[in-house]
Amino acid sequence: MAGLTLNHFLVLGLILFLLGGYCVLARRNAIGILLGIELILNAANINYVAFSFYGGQAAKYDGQVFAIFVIMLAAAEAVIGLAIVLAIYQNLRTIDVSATESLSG
Amino acid sequence: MGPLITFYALALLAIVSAAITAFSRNIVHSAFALFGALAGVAGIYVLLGADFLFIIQIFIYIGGILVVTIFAVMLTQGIADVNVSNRAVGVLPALVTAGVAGGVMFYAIIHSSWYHARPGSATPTTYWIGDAFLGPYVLPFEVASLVLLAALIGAIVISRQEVRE
Amino acid sequence: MELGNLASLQAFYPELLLTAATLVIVLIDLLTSDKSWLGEVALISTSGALLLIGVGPLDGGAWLFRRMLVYDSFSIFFRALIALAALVAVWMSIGSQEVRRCEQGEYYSILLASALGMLLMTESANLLMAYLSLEFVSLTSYVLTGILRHNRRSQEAALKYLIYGGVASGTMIYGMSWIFGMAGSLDFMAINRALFATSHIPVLAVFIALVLILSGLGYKVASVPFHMWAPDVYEGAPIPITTFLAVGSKAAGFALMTRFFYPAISHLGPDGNWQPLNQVAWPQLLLVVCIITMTLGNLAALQQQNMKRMLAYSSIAQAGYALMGFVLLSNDGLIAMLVYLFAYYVMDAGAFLVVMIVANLTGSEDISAYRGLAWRRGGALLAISLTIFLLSLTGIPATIGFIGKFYVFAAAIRERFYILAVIGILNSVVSLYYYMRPVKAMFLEQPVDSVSAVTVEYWNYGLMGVLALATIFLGLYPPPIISFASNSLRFFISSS
Amino acid sequence: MNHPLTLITFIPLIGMALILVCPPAFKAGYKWIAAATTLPQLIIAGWLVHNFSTNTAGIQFVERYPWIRAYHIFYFMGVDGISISMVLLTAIICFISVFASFSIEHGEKGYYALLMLLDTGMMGVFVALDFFLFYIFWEVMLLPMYFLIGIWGGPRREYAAIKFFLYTLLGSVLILLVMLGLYYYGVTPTFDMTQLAAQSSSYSMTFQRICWVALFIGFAIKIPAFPFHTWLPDAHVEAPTAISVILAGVLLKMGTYGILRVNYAILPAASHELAWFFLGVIGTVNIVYGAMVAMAQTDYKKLVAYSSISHMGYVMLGMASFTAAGINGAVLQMFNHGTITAMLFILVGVIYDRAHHREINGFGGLAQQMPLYTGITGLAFFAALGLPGLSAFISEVLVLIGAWQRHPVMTVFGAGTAILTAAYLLWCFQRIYLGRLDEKYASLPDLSLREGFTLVPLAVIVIVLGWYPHAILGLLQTSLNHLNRVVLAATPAQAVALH
Amino acid sequence: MNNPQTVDFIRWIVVLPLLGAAFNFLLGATLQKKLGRFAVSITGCGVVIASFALAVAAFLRMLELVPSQRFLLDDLWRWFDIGGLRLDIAFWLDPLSIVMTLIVTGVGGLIHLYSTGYMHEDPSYWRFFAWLNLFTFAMLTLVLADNLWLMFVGWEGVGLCSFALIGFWYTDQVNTSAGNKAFIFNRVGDWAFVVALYSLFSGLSKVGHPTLIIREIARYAPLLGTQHAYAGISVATFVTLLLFLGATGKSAQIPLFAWLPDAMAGPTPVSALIHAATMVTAGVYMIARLNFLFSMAPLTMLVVATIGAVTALFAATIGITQNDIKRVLAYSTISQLGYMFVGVGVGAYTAGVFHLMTHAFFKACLFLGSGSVIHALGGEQDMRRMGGLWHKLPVTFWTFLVATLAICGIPPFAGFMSKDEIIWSAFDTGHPWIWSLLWIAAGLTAFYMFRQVYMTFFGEFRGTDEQAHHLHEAPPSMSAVLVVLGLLSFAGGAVMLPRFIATFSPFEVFLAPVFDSPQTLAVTAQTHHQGLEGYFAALSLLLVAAGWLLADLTYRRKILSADRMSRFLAGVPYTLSFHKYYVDELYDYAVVRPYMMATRAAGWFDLHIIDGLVNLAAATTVLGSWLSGLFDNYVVDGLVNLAADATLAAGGRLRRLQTGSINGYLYGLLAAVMVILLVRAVLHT
Repeated sequence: MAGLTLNHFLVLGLILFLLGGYCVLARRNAIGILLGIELILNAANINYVAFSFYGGQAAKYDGQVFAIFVIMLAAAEAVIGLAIVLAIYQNLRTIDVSATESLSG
Repeated sequence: MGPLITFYALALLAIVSAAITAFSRNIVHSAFALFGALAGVAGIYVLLGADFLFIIQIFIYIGGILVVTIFAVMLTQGIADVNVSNRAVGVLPALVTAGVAGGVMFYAIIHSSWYHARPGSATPTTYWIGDAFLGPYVLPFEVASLVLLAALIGAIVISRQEVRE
Repeated sequence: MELGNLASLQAFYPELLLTAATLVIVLIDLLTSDKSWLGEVALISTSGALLLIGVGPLDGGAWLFRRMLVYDSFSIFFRALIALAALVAVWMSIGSQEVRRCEQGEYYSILLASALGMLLMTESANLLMAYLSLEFVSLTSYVLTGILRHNRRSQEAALKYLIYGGVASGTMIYGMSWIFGMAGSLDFMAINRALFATSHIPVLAVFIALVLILSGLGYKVASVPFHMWAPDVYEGAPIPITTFLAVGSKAAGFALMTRFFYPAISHLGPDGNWQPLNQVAWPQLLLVVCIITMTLGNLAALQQQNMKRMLAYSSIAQAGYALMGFVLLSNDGLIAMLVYLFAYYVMDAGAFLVVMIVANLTGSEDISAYRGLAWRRGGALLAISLTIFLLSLTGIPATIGFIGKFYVFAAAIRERFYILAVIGILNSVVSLYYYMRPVKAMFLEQPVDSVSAVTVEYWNYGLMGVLALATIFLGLYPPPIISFASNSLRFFISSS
Repeated sequence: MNHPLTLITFIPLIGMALILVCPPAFKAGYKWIAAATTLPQLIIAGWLVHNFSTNTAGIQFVERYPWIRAYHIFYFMGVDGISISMVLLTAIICFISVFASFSIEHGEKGYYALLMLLDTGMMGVFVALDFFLFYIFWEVMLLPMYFLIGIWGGPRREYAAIKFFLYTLLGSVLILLVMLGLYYYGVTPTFDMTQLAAQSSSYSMTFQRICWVALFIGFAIKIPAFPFHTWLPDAHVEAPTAISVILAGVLLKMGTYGILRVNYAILPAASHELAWFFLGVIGTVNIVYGAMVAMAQTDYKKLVAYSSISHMGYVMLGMASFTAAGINGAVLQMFNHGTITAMLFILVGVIYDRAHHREINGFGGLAQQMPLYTGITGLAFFAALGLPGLSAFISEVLVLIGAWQRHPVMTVFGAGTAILTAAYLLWCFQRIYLGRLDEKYASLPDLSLREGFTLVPLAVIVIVLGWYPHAILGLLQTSLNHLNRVVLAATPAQAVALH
Repeated sequence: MNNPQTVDFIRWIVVLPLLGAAFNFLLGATLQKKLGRFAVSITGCGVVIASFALAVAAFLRMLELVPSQRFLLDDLWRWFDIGGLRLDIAFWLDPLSIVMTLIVTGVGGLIHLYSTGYMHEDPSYWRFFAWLNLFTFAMLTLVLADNLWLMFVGWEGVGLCSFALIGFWYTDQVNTSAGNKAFIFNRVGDWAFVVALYSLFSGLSKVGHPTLIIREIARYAPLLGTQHAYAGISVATFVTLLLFLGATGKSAQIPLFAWLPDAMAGPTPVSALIHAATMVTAGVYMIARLNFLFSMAPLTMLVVATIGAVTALFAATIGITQNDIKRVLAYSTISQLGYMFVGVGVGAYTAGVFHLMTHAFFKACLFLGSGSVIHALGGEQDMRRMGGLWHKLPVTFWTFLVATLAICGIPPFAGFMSKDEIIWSAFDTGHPWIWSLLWIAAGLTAFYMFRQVYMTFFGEFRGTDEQAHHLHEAPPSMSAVLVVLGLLSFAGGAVMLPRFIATFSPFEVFLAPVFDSPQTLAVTAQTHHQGLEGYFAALSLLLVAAGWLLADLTYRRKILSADRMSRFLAGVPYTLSFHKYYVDELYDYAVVRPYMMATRAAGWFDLHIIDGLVNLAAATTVLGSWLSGLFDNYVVDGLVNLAADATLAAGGRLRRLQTGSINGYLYGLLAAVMVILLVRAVLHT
């Protein structure tokens, strides 16, 4: 793995994190925002796995296990999230979040 | 040089796909582009010796989460108006926010010393992970099952009302 | 003492009970058609859990489940608080007309699951466990928020909660990954060892990681700037759930936050003061957060017309007061925080309870619905109770809220945070204005409908009475709660 | 009587409980329960005065039990010469205000219950010697006051009530901060006022100054001292008669009492240094300014309210003099102001009950129709303007004699305001009571027996104290002279810089 | 003097009128209704007469003592004892106070009797007597007080009664305004009086003798003469100047005289008792009482004498043009009081007190006589509508004439004895200019007094027919009093004959123990021109005769025309005099109006600025600077209640942050993180 350092992975993670962050900020579609969240989670996962890989024996599997749990919880969140989105869609006929501003002030 | 080229290829795939996800004005495109991003990340996992995680990423993430998401997209969006389905607002402030935060964090990454920053070896991990789940991580493992159960019930309770209508 | 997986179970009965109750309720729900008594089952389970927490082994603490959890007096305090919050939430649910229209089995099982998640949050000794339990609480909360049928506000609140929570926890785990990268471990004590071992920690990176983690924890305690979900969610959710979130979820957030920022990344000095990581300016950051939180919460609450929303902002402000104890870096401050949180539990639950009773009566949560309540037949007791709770939230003496504020301000003065104390004091003066608005409406205005009598179920009256009396009694004689809080401030931090 | 102070403080609470459980069918009984509650209180107050030893400056009738051990908080009560007079005043005013309340016509249950709670709060403030306990009582008063003004008050009652509440809360939170500061930065952490006083020299001078000013603001709002006085006219104008009576008769005294009890006793060095401005100059401004603004009022009650501000200025000026005459005069003035202003507010209430307005220019010639009422008003007015032979004269004279020795210029202004006071009071008297009787008031009845009953005891006190001030001065002297010596002996140099 | 004899009936001299007042205040109305006015009269007059009897008894008791021991004390109880100020409620009877007591109770008793007739028709008869009794009580307190604070009690007490009695007929706002004016003018003087007492007490404290007991002050007064108060002025001077300012208020001297003419709005017996015979002389009494102190302050003495002389002349010049029968007498009172002040001012204390006494006789007689006229005319007071009354009201006329002769200083009437003594003393002690002022004033006095006599009693009756029809002499209760007072005016001066006539004067001897302190003697001993006294008396008489003649020519024989005279003088002095030199207007424009404006300004200030500022302070602390836009808005709109509004507005702003947009919330989350990081990064580098 010559030339490939931890920082490569961290920067990749950072870029994904930022793209995810941009996505959640700029999107108006609820699902679009959820996609952004997935990007953030993946960015974190890259970090965990990379640290796990570069972290030596002590951290060997902790990072990977964490990443597995992140994926698992992402799945759970996606299920609930999509259920809510569908419910909103049923009520409002749109999932544009600009329509969900009845609670404010 | 091999791993480096592989890395860059995978990184490029992940970043470009992620960028499409983030910037596309079509929610369907965004959703499908996420596929590429997740696949790229899965490749990175291989590169980092996380073979089990690679499988999980493909099976659960791509096979499960993403497919559900695309279903949801299909259910909620008429095909006719997909072109403007993923409206973006406040592009500039969002870019500035991400850019500034990214700059600072990039600086921090470059100038930080991380724990034992030396590469490990890529050995099969499935066994060890299985062992961990039944050993030190048994509680999280069990709790996760409860979380999934609760999520299941929750998803049902929220969507059932709509089905009944 | 580090307990293995099986040995840990002896300290885990409350959680097991709640797990069992969650499953049992789902099962009963499937098997029976009369679901009106599921609430009572949940009530018995939470009472049981509270009892089990009370009688749990108290032998100085232990690591549970291979250091995933920690069992110490600090966690007992919060577990008790959360069990109490769950108890109140269940009790209120039974008396709530909103909840009666929901799916009973799912509702109560998820409520109990959420309580379980909160218990785990208070005990987490590992980043993974912290994330998992926090997410557990979040996921169940999303569902509970969105559980009201055909209620657009409920659904909207759930969506906002979900998206906000997702981003916040995503940001948090990204930050956690950095901590992991620096410490090489997910275990709090190992993190502590690793960070204090070297003299050259990457200060900026640690700070960034802490800020990112704070976004997840701050979102749970609803502190500025991570508070914005709270008003909408509190307003949209059914009132028992609002109460549960405002009291339980917030307490769990404080527990986890304390456990992370104190034993995990700070050193306890011999004098009871904590030494934060060198040069990492999280105390200063949290100081600013604390000040802004209480100020913004109070100012934003000034003009609210919806009681729930007003109480939502008020609970943001209350979190700010509790944070005052948090930022002082002393055990005194933390004790003050515990006292404050307990006080907050009693008075806020009481306030929400009255809001629910009034909503049951009038179908409205607006302050205008409270007009002349005191002058309606049977309404005086309701009005007096709400007044007691609101005054307590303001911090007027002879209520438990005053004891809370007294402790927090005392700790701040003792640690020479004068400006903080003055700002806190001024905030409590400002808060009087909006807390008195419903009081004004109830007492100083005449009822629109003066004919019909106010009828309240004994079920709700009972709880209201208990909470109101507790507010006054503990305000006049606080030693029980004080000794409980001061005995609770013992973190189990031995590494062996 | 083993626990006279506990008894005198909490008897009203028993009354409150009785009123609350009394079924609505016995509506007429509420006021009699209230009266039956305040009477024993008055008797106990008399008993206390009778058994009070005037030979010692120490505290008497002490009751002290641990309360919150974690903060060394005690349930600590006791009276000395300063508080005994205030206890007596409170008992008298509360008793009378119950009878002044008989015209309340709706929500009697709540009214009398809150009145009783207020009574407990006020009495508690004067007997508490643990700072924490003092603070609790101090704040406990706010709420009943808020409701009593807010529910039973005039047209702008809501505004007045919340203004009162916000102002006084602002003041009291400052007191809370100082209280905590004193607790932590003394040699021994304590809330015991006597102990705090004993260890006053252990506070650094800067700390003392900051605390002193913060406390002063807290108490000044209650007095109310210029420029924190603007809540008072509003509160008075909107409050029902009995509440105005209590407000002016007792509540305002708490500000000056607090300054004596806390600022002077616990922070003597800072008092020595700062009083000339904060009490002397501001007190003089209060006197002159209050009188001038009173002249400009057209609302009878507002005029009395501003005159009250003016008269409280004498208390402040007397306290600033640090002479035996000044400081004794100040506390005597507190007592006298309490009785005289109470009379004035009852008198305003009498006419308001009949004519339903208070516009000074809207009256005239009432003396013809209501001679008895006019006579007592005249007595009260002349008492208020410091006519010799009536009580306020003695106290004002003592204050000014004392003040002259230290602040002659202020004294000249303070004494000169007697002219302005005479001007506005006489002008007011002339416009309301003298002149031709307006036809629409030709059928107003004179004082009723009940009204007479509220006024005559006060009138008697006013006259008796004019000729025998020793009745009160005798109680005060020893304690106040001791306090005065303590303050005079305290110089900034004595404060050890511990911090 | 050190061991005064304690006599415990003196208190009753004082207390009896108080009891009478209390009785009539509490029961008078009922009594009058049930039993008639008689019951009220009995108590009202009885107590004063009893008081007088006791005073006589005390006087006799005193005479039994050797002159240097003629001091009686009645100590009731300790009033207060604070900070070295140890005062008792105690009464102190010495030759000076017994003289005054006899005047107060004697003349007062007569006026009480007179009032039973004069006020007989008044429905508030009981109230009149109650106040009159209370006045007597207050006056006696003033006179008999053994310390200055107790004296001040009486000092203000008489002011109160004066206020109440001037406004006795309160349905007319003119009367009540006059009462207010009297009280407030008196208050100005009282203010000076109390400041003087503070200063005196403070000065005595500094020399180690904190006291305000008069006999003790007498002992320590010499210590004050050298003690400096301010700007080189000694404490004694400072104190006495202030005391004298107090006296000008009470005794209607320049600059505080303007209330007395208006005070004539009260019933005539009141004018006689309070505004002529007793209360207004309190200032003179006070100075005589504190002669040892005033004698320490030559500057004050000079001021007293000068003010007295100027006032005497000034008031006389106003008196010549007034048409109201009582106003003429009021100005005459002011003028005569000026004489008394000259007396005490030049150190002729005995003369001053003597004139006080004779003035009490003849001025009471004049007032009561005018009251009788007014009574007869059904309330008419304008002399232009009188005339020719002498044969209708013979008793009134003759007594009035006697009193007029007395006031003009025609020998052998009482006024001559006392007035001449003062005029002579002024010259004798080296104040020729004061003598000249008094001399002119004496001429003017004769003119306006005879003008009054002629306008009232001579010529044709100028009133309405109805008045003419009802003209009648006063009832016996009134005319008897007039006769007694007329006799006193005639013979009262016999107790102290001028030195060029008699070498022994019992009055002077009797009072001598009071005025025998060394410092007083030092002032009074300046007699240089013994032999000239008789000539000066003749000189005075000459001018008096001229005044009389002029009045006679103008108003009886109508040879001279008043109008023409005034035109001859270009009208200016006449106009000034007629309008009382515009003093009231001056006070109105210079003091009253500016003050009223100031109070209104203060009221506005309080309502708008203070309330606003306090709120503003709150606002600024809460809001910080970022609300500047809003802030400006409110500054423009006014400062009232800014705090609440602005705080609420801040809340409104903050609420608007909560847009309801989830993207906005996420911005809140992530942008906040970004800002924190940025700030931290900037700080880091």
